[in-house]
Amino acid sequence: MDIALASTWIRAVATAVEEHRDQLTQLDAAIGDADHGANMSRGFTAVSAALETFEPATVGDVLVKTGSTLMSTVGGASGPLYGAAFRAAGKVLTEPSASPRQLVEALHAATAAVTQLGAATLGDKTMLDALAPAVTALEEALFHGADLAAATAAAAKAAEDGAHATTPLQARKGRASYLGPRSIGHQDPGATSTALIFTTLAAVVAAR
Amino acid sequence: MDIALASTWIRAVATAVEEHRDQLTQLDAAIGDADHGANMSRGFTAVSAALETFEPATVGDVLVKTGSTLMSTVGGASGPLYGAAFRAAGKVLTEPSASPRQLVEALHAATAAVTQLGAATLGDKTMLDALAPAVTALEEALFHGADLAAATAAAAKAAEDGAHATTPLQARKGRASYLGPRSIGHQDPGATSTALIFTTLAAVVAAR
Amino acid sequence: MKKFINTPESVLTDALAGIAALHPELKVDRDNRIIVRADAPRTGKVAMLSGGGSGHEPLHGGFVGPGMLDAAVPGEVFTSPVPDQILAAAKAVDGGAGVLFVVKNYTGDVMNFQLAAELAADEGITARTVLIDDDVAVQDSTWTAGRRGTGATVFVEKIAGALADRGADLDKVAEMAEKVNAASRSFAIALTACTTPSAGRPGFDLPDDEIEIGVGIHGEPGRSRGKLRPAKELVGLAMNAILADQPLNAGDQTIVMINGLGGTPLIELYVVAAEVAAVLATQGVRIGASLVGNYVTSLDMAGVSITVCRADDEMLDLWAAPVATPGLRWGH
Amino acid sequence: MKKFINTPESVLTDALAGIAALHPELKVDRDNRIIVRADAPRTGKVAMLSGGGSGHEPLHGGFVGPGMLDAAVPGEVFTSPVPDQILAAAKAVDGGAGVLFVVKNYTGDVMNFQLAAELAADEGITARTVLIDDDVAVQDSTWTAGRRGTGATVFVEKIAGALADRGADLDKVAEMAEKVNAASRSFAIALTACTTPSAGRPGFDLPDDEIEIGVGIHGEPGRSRGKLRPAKELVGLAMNAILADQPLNAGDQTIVMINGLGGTPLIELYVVAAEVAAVLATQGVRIGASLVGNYVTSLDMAGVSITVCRADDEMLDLWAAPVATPGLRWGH
Ligand SMILES: Nc1ncnc2c1ncn2[C@@H]1O[C@H](COP(=O)(O)OP(=O)(O)O)[C@@H](O)[C@H]1O
Ligand SMILES: Nc1ncnc2c1ncn2[C@@H]1O[C@H](COP(=O)(O)OP(=O)(O)O)[C@@H](O)[C@H]1O
Ligand SMILES: [Mg+2]
Ligand SMILES: [Mg+2]
Ligand SMILES: [Mg+2]
Ligand SMILES: [Mg+2]
Repeated sequence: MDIALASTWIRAVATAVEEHRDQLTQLDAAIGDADHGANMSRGFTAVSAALETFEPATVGDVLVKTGSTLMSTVGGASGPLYGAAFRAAGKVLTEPSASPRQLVEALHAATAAVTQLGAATLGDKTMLDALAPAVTALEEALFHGADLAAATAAAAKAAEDGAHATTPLQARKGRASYLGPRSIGHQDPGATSTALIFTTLAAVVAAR
Repeated sequence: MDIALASTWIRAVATAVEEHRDQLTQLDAAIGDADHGANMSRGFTAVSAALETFEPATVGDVLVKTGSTLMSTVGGASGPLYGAAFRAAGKVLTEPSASPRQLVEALHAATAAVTQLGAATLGDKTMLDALAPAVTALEEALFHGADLAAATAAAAKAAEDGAHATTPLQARKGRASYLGPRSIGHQDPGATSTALIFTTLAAVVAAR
Repeated sequence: MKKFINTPESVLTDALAGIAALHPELKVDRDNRIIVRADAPRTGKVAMLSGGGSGHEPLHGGFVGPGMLDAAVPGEVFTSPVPDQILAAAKAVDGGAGVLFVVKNYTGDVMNFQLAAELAADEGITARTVLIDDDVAVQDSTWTAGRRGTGATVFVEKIAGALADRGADLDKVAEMAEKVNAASRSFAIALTACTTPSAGRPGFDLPDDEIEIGVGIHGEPGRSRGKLRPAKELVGLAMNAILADQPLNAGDQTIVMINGLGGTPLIELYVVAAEVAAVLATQGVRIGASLVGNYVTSLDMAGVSITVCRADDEMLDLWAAPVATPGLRWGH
Repeated sequence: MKKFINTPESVLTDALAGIAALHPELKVDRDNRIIVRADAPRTGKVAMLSGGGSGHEPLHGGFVGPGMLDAAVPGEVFTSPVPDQILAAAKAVDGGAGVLFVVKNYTGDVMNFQLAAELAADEGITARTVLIDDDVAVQDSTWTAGRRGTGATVFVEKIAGALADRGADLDKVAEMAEKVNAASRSFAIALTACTTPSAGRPGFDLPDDEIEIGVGIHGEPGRSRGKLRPAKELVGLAMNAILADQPLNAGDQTIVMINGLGGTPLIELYVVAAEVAAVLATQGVRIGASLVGNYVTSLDMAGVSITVCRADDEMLDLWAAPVATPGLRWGH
């Protein structure tokens, strides 16, 4: 992954978020407070604007800028979490281009940042339930010799599966946890937006 | 009309008001504040209760008691107006029984009381538009030799016609006047309750 | 209908019980349905008395206390109080200096207070009445019942109340009340109709994209309907009506109220406030004091009324004077 | 969706413009989206800072002023503020004695304030955080995000704010804030869902005869649904939950808040107040102070929350101390 691809990815996420804005809001309305679409949209609109004039020297610069902007504009639970995730990932990628192996490391750092800040564990019905399996899938695919396109496709599939798998879970973190058993039967909005980020990654890598 | 008939009449009005409560409220909702049904119901419920223990010596006592009770319990525009009307009518009837001629006089006094307090003129789309024609019809019928049953029936018909005739009028008094031209096309609630009072009178006289 | 009530018939008495329980500084006479200052009557002080239909809270019961009203007489929801009730309140607060009736110009209120004034006179109580008629949405002509009274009532009760507190006599207090009323204009816009407990359904039907322009505080439909528009345009409409009726000059001081009708979030009232301030700023008009919140409501109606009072220094000074009521409180 | 707004995106900045225009006693920094006392920073005084998603007005911006908050940081509607914003506010009000962050226990608020505290520490500002978690509708366990913060926030901001005003140091102020929070319990019932400007439709669908029991102030559905019942029964339900969690004894003093969620008429709040007072009276519990009105709202939601704080004499004394904010004002 080079700087151009990273920028293309993030901008494509912004577009995807706009397209799925209502879906994210509806999912959040069911078990939260109906703002996840607006939050992600506000954040990535700001990110797009920020990247416009930004001159990154490394792949990491793109991701750190993305994370910092999200952290300063989103608010809510997802703002600090995505902010910390992108910032942590970016800090790992200190070159103008990153190898697939480095990308995996960066995503491990992102996962660690989310876990540290949010204190969620797998199965708590959060974005982690999409993020963690996606990273594992990426790593395994690469380990088995897949190229980046195939590996990111596997990661995207794992993220989507992970997001879908949150439906029967009872939330134990975030706003949805207040619902107790009533949170069961709805897909987690944050896991859904995480899946979106990975499907977008797969798409831009495939299109390259 | 004797004391018994007067009491029967007022109690029958109370019943009729209960039956038409929703209608009166709906009419008032259209051009007022949706409380005429509740107002009339509250007032005549109190009147029924008051008459229960009351020992009238004259026909007028029944009507004065009715008016005073309405005045103390209804509020709004209709409370003082009906209160004053019944009180004024009652003050004319100082005997245990009243002749048709005396009844006409009492109703003239009632009309005068409403006009004096409310300052409405015919065509202002108020209860007066039912009250005044009813009194005129009663008087004319008696003048032409009708008995009380026929005369009160004529009065009831005139009151109902008068109430219906308020529909195309633009209100110039009371709450409906604030609507200006938008008050056109709705029947006046107060005129409707006045018609109810006269149809009830005709019914109890006929049933005697 | 979804409401926190026990029965539609008991709303007023139940609410009075709540006022009695939580406001020991007020005396609530539940039989007569009157709310009076615990220290009433105050000898030698002009007593301020107001009332009207319930459903407009905090008006009027929430404005009873030092510096404002001595008594409030709440009628049933959207229904004027009855003369007996008003008389009982007048008796409870008259301290020998007379009673000022602050009456919103609705036929029912006017008649019931008039009958009460006659009864009071019979009992040797001097009562003067000031009619509040600030609603520019309603045409004032000999062919109508005249303008309705709305937001200006708060200004009148506060300012005349402060003057009464300072020991002015009945004529002076009444004169000030009239002056404040004459200097005030209001305009209201509703997004939804309200539901009275007894009717059980909204007073009128509004399509999803329509609003009532010039709505009354009893939930009466306004003079016209229109499409929903951005706040800036709606405020423009209201301010045009207000300023057309009483033009203001650069340098004029005002007291401004951005009033929620009961179902409008405060954050929206501040959006409206910003637009009102912008209109006044372009005219060079100064906002000397303001209120933003629910003061004269129409049950659960989503809507806002704007009241602008051209205030002289004395009015502003009286406005700033101490007041200690459940609904308005400062300086004590 | 019918709202007095210009665009869904500009609600917060437009409302801040309104606050700026009508409250000269507050400084509004529209770029940073913070509201601070005009006389901030106050040297040597512990600064009180709170914030959270918008849509709960007057919380928090309406509680900025002498005797309560030094700064409020409003996020977007129902969305926590961001760390930069919180940091900017902390810098604006720190008078050298440190800053107390009053944070409602929601994941987003907790994380954003935590990040802000780290940033503040980098700049040499001492910040302590008190988490408010009084909502007994939510189970408090290691398996959940813990209880939500709601009505107790007003009590904490007022009482700790008064203590800060009296010159107490950061630890003392924080300790008092924790004590008030620990002594407070809340429970909310919604009759309708609220509509955020960005979502444009109600957050949940409620049948005409159903209510949400234990609803959250961000319009989150509650823990269960039930049929609408008379006010007395609904209050019984809420008070059972509150008293089961923190039993009160005869003779205990309390501060009680009957809070409207934004779309509930005040007259209904007083009906509820009467029932709350009746429950407490049967237990011999005294109401030392109370608030009835819209203080912690959820936009246009029709609903009510009840907060009961077991208060000692010091807390009652601090409650009664002067306060001068747009939303709470007395004694100055
Ligand atoms: N502690 C946590 N750890 C990981 N993810 C979390 C945590 N809390 C919440 N989330 C995620 O954040 C999402 C909600 O984000 P959003 O709606 O933008 O913020 P808020 O909940 O503050 O309104 C949830 O769907 C969930 O995936
Ligand atoms: N000035 C008036 N003269 C005669 N009748 C009037 C006058 N004003 C109002 N009314 C009558 O009162 C009726 C309304 O009564 P009601 O709804 O009980 O009181 P309110 O208008 O105070 O809510 C109107 O329909 C009208 O017939
Ligand atoms: Mg959310
Ligand atoms: Mg009516
Ligand atoms: Mg009425
Ligand atoms: Mg949120």
